[in-house]
Amino acid sequence: MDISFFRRGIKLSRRARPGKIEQIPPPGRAVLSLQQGSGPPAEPSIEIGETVIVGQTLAQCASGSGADLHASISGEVTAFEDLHFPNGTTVKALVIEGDGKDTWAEPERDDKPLIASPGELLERIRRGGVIRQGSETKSLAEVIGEAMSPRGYLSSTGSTVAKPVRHIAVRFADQDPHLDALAAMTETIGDKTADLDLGVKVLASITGAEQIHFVLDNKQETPGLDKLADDNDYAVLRLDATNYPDLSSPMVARAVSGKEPDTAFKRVHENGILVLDVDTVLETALAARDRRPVVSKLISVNGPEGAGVFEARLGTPLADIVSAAGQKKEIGKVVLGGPMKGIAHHTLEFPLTKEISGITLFGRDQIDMAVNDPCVGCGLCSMVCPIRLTPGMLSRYCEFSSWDLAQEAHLFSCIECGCCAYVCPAGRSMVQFMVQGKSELLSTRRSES
Amino acid sequence: MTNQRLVVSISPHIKNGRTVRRMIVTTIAALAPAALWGFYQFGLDALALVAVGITAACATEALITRLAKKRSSLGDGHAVLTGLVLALLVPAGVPFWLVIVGAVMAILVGKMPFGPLGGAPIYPALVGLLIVATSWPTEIRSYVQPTTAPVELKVEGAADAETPRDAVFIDPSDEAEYKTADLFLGKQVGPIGAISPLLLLLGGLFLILRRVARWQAPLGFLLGMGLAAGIGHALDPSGCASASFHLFTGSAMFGAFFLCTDWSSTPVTPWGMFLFGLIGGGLAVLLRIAGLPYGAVPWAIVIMSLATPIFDRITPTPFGKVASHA
Amino acid sequence: MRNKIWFMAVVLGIVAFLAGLALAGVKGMTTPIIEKRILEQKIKPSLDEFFGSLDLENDCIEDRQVLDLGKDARGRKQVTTLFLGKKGGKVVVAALKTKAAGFGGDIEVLTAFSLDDKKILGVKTLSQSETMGLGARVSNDAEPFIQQFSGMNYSDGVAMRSNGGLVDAISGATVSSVAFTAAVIRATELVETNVGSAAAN
Amino acid sequence: MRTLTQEFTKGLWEQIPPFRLVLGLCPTLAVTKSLEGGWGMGLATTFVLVCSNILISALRNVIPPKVRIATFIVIIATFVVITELVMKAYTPMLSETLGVFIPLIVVNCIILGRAEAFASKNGMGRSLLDGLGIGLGFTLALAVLGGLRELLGTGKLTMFAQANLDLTIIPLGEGREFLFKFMVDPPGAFVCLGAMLLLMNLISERSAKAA
Repeated sequence: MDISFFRRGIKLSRRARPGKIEQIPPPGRAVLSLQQGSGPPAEPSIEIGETVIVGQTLAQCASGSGADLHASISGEVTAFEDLHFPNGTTVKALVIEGDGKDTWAEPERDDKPLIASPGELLERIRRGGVIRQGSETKSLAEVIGEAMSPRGYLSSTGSTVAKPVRHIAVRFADQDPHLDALAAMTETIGDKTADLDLGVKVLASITGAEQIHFVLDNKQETPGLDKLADDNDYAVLRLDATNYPDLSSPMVARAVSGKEPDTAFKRVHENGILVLDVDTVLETALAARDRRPVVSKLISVNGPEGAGVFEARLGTPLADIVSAAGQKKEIGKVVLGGPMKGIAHHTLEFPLTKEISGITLFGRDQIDMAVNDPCVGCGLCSMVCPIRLTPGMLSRYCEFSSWDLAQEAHLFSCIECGCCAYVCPAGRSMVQFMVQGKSELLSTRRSES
Repeated sequence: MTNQRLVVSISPHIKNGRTVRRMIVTTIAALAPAALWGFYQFGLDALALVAVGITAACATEALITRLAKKRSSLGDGHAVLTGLVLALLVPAGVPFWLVIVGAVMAILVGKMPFGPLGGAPIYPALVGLLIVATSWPTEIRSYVQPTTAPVELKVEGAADAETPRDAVFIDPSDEAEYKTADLFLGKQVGPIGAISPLLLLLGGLFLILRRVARWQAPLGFLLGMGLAAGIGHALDPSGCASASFHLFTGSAMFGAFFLCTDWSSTPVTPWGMFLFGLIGGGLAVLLRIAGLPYGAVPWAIVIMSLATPIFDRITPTPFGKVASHA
Repeated sequence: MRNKIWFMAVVLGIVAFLAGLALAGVKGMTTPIIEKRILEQKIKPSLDEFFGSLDLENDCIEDRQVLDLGKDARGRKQVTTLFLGKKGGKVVVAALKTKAAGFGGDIEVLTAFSLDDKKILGVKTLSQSETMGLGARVSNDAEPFIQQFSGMNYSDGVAMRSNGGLVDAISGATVSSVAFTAAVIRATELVETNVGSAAAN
Repeated sequence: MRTLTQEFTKGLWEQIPPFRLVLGLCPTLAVTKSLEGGWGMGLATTFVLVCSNILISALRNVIPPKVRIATFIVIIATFVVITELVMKAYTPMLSETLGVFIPLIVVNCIILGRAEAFASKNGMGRSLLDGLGIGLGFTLALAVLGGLRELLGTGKLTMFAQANLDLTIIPLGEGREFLFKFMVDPPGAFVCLGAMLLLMNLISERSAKAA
């Protein structure tokens, strides 16, 4: 049964683990968006016509708050292109025509990165282009900065007190059990445990975190990780990933600290808990030690005909990845991310960016359209809402523009996990109402202040 | 694979396949055993009454949607459920026209003015039932002796058969005549679908297991009735029958599992539902002790339904908020 | 001038005075008509029914007495009207109006007594607001519950069967039946205590 | 400025009190159990309305503005008590049917509303027509509502009980009092009122479309 008596959230079926990561060869042409994750786009530091090699910096973040962008294939920068994101924004992208040689830049290896100062390490992460994955994709350096001293944010209570980061939780499975990039990485982590350890230590050194937690799916068998945790006194926490959204940041934060963080404005990390995905930690290690930037990405593909976990260079067209997964039939819907929280896109002619952790494909016959009938008041949404809201009422407040009531009913605490819409018998697009309500409220607030 | 038309919509992109129609069909299925028992006990008359009730409800809804030039809402099955619940809550001896008027009123007054589904402040079937019950108080009490009733207490001047509750109200010493097991198994006089606490309990548990209904309201209701009756019985055994007697007679079980768990007319938050049930159950016993001649449970639930917006304000503290802040 | 206090007081005073005059006039004209109407339309038909066959010497509507019942819980004065019928110069029958709280409000009952043989001649509901089809059956004269009072000996006291008396309740309408009986009991008590002195007058 | 005819007719449809002004709902819901109750209440209100309108209009230049409400209430109350006494004396059955709602005419918003909004600003002739129009509109609405409820509820129409002018439209079986008691119960009043509002809105919507 997908709804439990005693537990909020929903139960999703687990996919069979593919267990193996397939490599996708570097594409002939890579399109690299200047914006990776939320935040301002980076400023290009090269000219059209220049020849680049893998790992060479293409664009730098202007304000020092974002993450740099690096070439993912070697070749010639031929053009700036407009890239249409699924959220409606248009961002400039660099196009590299590959030379087929895949020449890599020589890494500047630093064997003892932990000696470096926290500021230096943070700068290496930023220059390495590390993006925090998960619900809010954003430059890791920026996330850490925010967690350590929240600035510029208007909190719901108006307080802007700095809180030290006390816990770092490393997630070894995707939030959405239909995605399995992280799980596949965890299964094949064997030789990378040293990297993982280093990444964790680098992060702890930057933030001064006291406790590291490994958050694993309870079905994962991870002798290497267990040993690592034992040796270093890291806490291991096993959760059932099929209990969606138990692996989302606020739920993980509660599981590791025993305290519930305020989810309003996605400020989970302000409560002194940093929840990161394992790939982010590995990238951190590489950026800190080898100064090797992020140029490729693990991606989980899930479609009616083919599924698998692939490692592909940034900028690879999604269509290539999808056909590598064996998908041939006509597709009705493309979702960037998992089925619960991913964003539908109107085309597969879109390059792989750092924020895409999976692709979910639906055949024409598999599409669930929202019917948006009136709420029948069954209350199932209140039963599953992990944030203990009353989504049925909230969606009606938003539908009929009762913004004050919506805010009183803690609209901003909603994490948009989609559990309410998943169970809604009237087929209401609950998440849409919430997102719309939030943006409406924020824009009024902005125009008022 | 290029140039296809792809669908764009907001997350989540999967659903659990739950539809209003399926949930209503589940509810009807959960009512089926109790209804079948009623047909067995009261014969073809009962079956005919149920058929008439369902037909009248569906016809009224179809007519209204057509007149209002709206999309027909018959498909979700709610009209069927309304007619069924209404017919199951009347005794088998009522005239056909009474059930027809009740079903028409349920849809016309109780349901359609508030939108096809989801807006009704009071359970539509109860609106219909109470309209006919107040309009024809004598006819609504046309109880029929069931096939297997072991106790037949006849009170002079009463209708054809006397419900255990009426008999005990008139003479508290009659309570000893009714064996709790008989009452529980459904060997008693009463409304067509509400005489078998056992089958209603099973149906209700089925609903709860299928997550169509939640457990808070039924538990609260049964607890409320049990507590109120228990206290009343302890204080004055001749004025108030025992808790088990109250729970197993009349439409107590029916109310707990099928009326307290309605969607729009009951609260949605856990404590709201529990308190709704608890107070409703206590109120039902009070109404019975006060001698309301018919429909103590329906009335109690209707009264509580009017307070649903208040109960809906008892929301749990959201994740990460301090309790006092809410 | 219109905003001066004294002017306001004067205008209001004049208006109130004229209104008072008008009301006093109308009240004086209508009061006797109203009283007569009530007696004739509500009490007389019942009294005729009870006493019609007795050939009373007097008109009991004319020979009515007002009984002071003392004050109720809220300190309001309570009165009722006693109707006496004479034969041979002697008071032989009496009737009076009493009330008791029923299920939906007060039930008002007119009870007629035959004083010689200490029997109830009949009872009649003057007003009630009980549940229709159940408690409201007390207003039906043909109801066995109402009929059973006629001819009942009241000197030993009237009581419900559950209290060891002879009165059977209407099934399903115990509250109304008890209230109705309570009103009759009250009437018997009043007759017992008051008619002796009334007859002497 | 309305013509004198319009001053009278506006109360019959355009500003018919319970439906358009949505005023005086308390008696509308309470006394419309029967046709007789409806028109009786309506006429009693009309009488008070017309009398108070005329008197207030006549005194409008004398009454100090600061105590006008108090004066209005005294005048209205006087007429109400006169109405009550006269009805008790000459139409006792009707008076019993209407019960406490006759004294409650004092607080009927229609009357105070017309006094404040119309009679205190207009001449006696216009005030009379206004009071008459609004009053008759109120009577009409109450009578229709009462007739409908009584017909559905009991199958009868009591024109004037005192004169035995009852009509039995739908004969009932032996020993039965009610056809559909819900309609004469208070909730039935809400349902009927709602239905009539719906009807009024449909009609005016259609006529607005046609225009």
